[in-house]
Amino acid sequence: MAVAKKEQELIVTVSPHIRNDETVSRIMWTVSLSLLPAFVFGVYFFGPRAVYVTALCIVGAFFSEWLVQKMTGKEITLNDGSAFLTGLLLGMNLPSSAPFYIPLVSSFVAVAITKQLFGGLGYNIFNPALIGRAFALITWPRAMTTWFEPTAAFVGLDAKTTATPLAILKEGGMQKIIEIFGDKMSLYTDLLIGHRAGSLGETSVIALLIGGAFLIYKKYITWHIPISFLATVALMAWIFGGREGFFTGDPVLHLLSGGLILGAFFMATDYVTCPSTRTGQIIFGIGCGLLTILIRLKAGYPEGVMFAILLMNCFSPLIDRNMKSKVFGLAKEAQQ
Amino acid sequence: MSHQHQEKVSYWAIVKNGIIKENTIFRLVISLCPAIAVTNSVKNGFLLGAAVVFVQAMVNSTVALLRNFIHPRIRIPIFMLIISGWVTVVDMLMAAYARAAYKEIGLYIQIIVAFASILARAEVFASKNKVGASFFDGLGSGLGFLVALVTISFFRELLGKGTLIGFTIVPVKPMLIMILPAGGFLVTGLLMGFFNWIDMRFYGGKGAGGAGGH
Amino acid sequence: MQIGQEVKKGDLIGETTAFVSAPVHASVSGKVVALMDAPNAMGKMVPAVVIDNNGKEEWTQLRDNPDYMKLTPEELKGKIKDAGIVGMGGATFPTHVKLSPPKEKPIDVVIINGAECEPYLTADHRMMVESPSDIIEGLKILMKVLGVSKGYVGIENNKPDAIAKMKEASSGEANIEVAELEVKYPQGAEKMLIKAITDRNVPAGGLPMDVGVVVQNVGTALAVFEACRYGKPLIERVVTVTGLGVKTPGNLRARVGTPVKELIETCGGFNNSPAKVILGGPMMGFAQYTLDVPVAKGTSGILVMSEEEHSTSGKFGPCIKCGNCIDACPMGLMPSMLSLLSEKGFYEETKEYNLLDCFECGTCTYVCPSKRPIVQFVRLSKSLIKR
Amino acid sequence: MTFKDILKITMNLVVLYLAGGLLLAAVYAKTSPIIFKKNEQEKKEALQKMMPEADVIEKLGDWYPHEKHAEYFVAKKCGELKIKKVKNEETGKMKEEKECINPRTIGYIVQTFGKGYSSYINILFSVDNNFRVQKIDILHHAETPGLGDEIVLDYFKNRFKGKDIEHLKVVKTETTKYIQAITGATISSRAVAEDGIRNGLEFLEKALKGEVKHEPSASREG
Repeated sequence: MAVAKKEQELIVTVSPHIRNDETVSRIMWTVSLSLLPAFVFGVYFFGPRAVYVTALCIVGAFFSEWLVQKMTGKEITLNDGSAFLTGLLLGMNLPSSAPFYIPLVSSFVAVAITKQLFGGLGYNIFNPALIGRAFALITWPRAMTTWFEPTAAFVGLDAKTTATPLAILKEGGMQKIIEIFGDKMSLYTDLLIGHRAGSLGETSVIALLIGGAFLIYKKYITWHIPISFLATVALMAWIFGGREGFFTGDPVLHLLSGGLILGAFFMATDYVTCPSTRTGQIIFGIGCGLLTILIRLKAGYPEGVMFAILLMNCFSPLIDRNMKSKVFGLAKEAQQ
Repeated sequence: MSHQHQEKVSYWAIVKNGIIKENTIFRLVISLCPAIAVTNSVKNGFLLGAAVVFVQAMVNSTVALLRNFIHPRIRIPIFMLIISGWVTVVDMLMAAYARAAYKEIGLYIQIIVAFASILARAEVFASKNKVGASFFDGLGSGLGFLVALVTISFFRELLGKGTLIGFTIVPVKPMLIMILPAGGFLVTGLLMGFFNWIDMRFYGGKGAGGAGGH
Repeated sequence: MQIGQEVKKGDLIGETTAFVSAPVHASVSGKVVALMDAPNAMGKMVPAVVIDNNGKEEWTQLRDNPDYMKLTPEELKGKIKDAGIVGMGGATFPTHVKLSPPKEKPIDVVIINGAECEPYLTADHRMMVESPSDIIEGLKILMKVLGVSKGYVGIENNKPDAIAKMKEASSGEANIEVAELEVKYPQGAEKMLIKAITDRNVPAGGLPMDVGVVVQNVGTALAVFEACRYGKPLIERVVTVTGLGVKTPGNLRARVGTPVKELIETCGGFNNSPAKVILGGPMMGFAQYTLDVPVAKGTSGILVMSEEEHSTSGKFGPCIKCGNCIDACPMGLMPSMLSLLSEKGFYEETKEYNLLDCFECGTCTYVCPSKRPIVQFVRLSKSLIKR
Repeated sequence: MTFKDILKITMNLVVLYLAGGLLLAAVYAKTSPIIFKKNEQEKKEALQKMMPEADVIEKLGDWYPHEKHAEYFVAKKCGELKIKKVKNEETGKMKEEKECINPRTIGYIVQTFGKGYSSYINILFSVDNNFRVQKIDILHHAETPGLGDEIVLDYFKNRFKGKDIEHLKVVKTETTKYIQAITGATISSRAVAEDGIRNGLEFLEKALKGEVKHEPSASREG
């Protein structure tokens, strides 16, 4: 046994000498996978256009990532899955009626401007997919608020357009919604399954919850942001949501409609743009919830999840800075 | 960078310096508020730029004329007095003789008083140089501001309204965000990046850096 | 010491007058052939005495003392000091120093650390299974020295055999308790162990004695017993030789000073293609460039890792702020921020994130999905900040 | 600081403020009459545009929608319009002056404010004797470009023609009976039609019936 011979080949590095097998690309692809059920439901309700819009987003995201990395002479990192995930999330946040240029331009804004110009993966301040959507919403407000009726998806080009439940709520109040959906029970059922107008991936609450539960089970996200976000929305909707006075709002309606579930489980929990500490995440979630309800009830837009998350993204570094995790041994001293 | 220009420096060089090397918006990065606020159409950008050229040239000349008379302790208040005086003059003249233009940008004329660029030129150049040089420096930096505003508004109007100076180029409204404030930030930032890139690529990045201001 | 001098096992070959240090004894009998500098586990050159083993295994005069429990604490402490006993978990802090707390810090608990300090290592485990009563005796001596009435043995609950043995050995002792601990790295770190067993928080920057606790390794307890009972100095220890790169892994009782090469050969030599040889554990151990490094008093393991087993800290990605390292950090720090600040050169700012509380356990680096060398960044900051 | 410094600073300030004041005074003296005249003229033209057939437009009073100062006017047509030549006493030039004989009211012009999406929209509208809207004009607004700012476009303004108080109601579906909202800008549409014009019309009717107390305008300014 030539032990000595081996010596030259020994690798000398500093500790630790072992790593677990988690990688960034595995995280990205797993999150993408968890969006699959919601996407399938979106395709079921909104038809081939859903696939078309999402595919354009993903292509646009890949192209933008490639372009900027090529131009800046960086390593091309298309296979880490982050561009794919951004494209997919963006697609799921667009209405299925979006004309071809919306997915393309907004995915460029999302990946090239929001992410790559700020330094690439890990350095962006804002959630790229949401900035892409915000850009599209402000730039093409009409196209971005034209919703196809879910049942008309397979009929063809002359799909009927309709309003989202939150838009109806804002315009006509609770009676109007119940008038349209029948009764409260069928309203809730429709919302839960996703049989309503909206962005193509945000409608099916059930499918989104399956994906969210999968992510929590895989420990890729924790309960902190989604639960504090949803709880705040529910509480605030109950207190301030009603037109008859305090404590008359319908929290269930607010929870099930809009992009709330998609936002709370998949957008607000974006690693890069949310706080890293648990306390910070709870504050972040509560902030998102408050802003969402504020926008839904008081501002011009019927839905506020997107702007709420983007606004809270600004505060993430600040929250992290002030909510440093409790250093072992210091905690007790501070309490005394 | 020294502003103690000698006599031999030509007036043209001073003007060019103001337009390119020390461009208010793209190089010195000051007076960004108006660069974003009024640039949603080329017409507005040009009008405000023109007003600034006039105010800057007059302020610089006045400051240079009085530079040996002003006590250094109170120079900033005196500069402000001179600036606000000239701005008021422009405001009243426009209100009386250029009604159409005044209706468009009258609101912004009065805030020229608060432009950092004007006070900055008065302080760094006019208070140390002769009247002639100062006048041309004011002209140059005013023109630089004008050029920047027109450049920004060119892209914003074209992308946001599909028009240029009011004439329709593209028959649809392509990107609404461009004529909103957000578009102002985007275009200004991207242009700034573009000019920085040119500077680094072709001139080795020797241009002036700058600090923000409004 | 002089070249040519004959020594016997246990002879004092290195003496010290400094307070925080311990004497060194010959681990073989034979002739001193060289006084030179040799590499230690960290790769530093340190003074060494080279003894040519004459194979006679002659012991120096040992003072057997069956009535060791009747000695006064001061006498016991003297014996521990003379035996050159140090912390055998890896830190090699002289034991007698640990046993001399300042008056204003009364100690009321002694803990024997049976939680293996790193994955892969099983030396402590074997010792507890093989000589439980000696360890308990060692603990009793430690308790007597410190005048403490409560002793614990902390063992992770994935070692039921060791727990059973230790419980059996301590069954007669009312004031000794075997504590079963959750399995997690770094459970064997002093502060974590104290928290788990006594629920006391050692203040940041403080020592266990600040909360009235002294922690000793299993091996140390054994050595204490042997020193007090038989007068045996610390010249050997149990070393785990393991990893996919070694043929027959196992725990060896090895003399201090044995070259690593010989231990590996004893275990059947290398298996397929060893990539790295590490002294200590995989998380905090030191990769070696030569196999001539000797086993030291603190060498708890020799880890021979194969190509597929180890990781080189080569290419790494940007921090995606997933927070895995924050969850993992036993000290409750924010390793992500420490690494980011260090990466960008903000070394002073890392102090704001409690850089100095990091004991470099490496957990953050282990869990990082971007494979960032977080610990290395921490070490860089530590070396560059003004303290 | 020496006495000399103090003296110099005082001198600086006195001289420069005097000079500046004189310059401004001179420019003001020259421009202010022109500005005043042009403002008046523009206002008159704006009102005239609201009711081109009117010969005389007179101010009836002030009112304060959303705590903002607004005015309302009556538009009259003359039975006969006499044109006299009058000598201007100051300049000595001859000037034409109209005299209105047998005026009859043909409508009203009201300035009003509506709370829009991001601004208070300053609106001018005219109604005929039956309180049906004739014309509307948006004097000032800061609504969202591309959406709310379409309130200034003719297609929207034309939707108001002939509407009375009952039909000044915004609906989102296609309609000619009521006011059809601008797609995607319901709030701005509503601000103009309901908060602005309908409110103004209600006020006008009350004011003409004498139900409105005239508040001293001074306390409401600013």
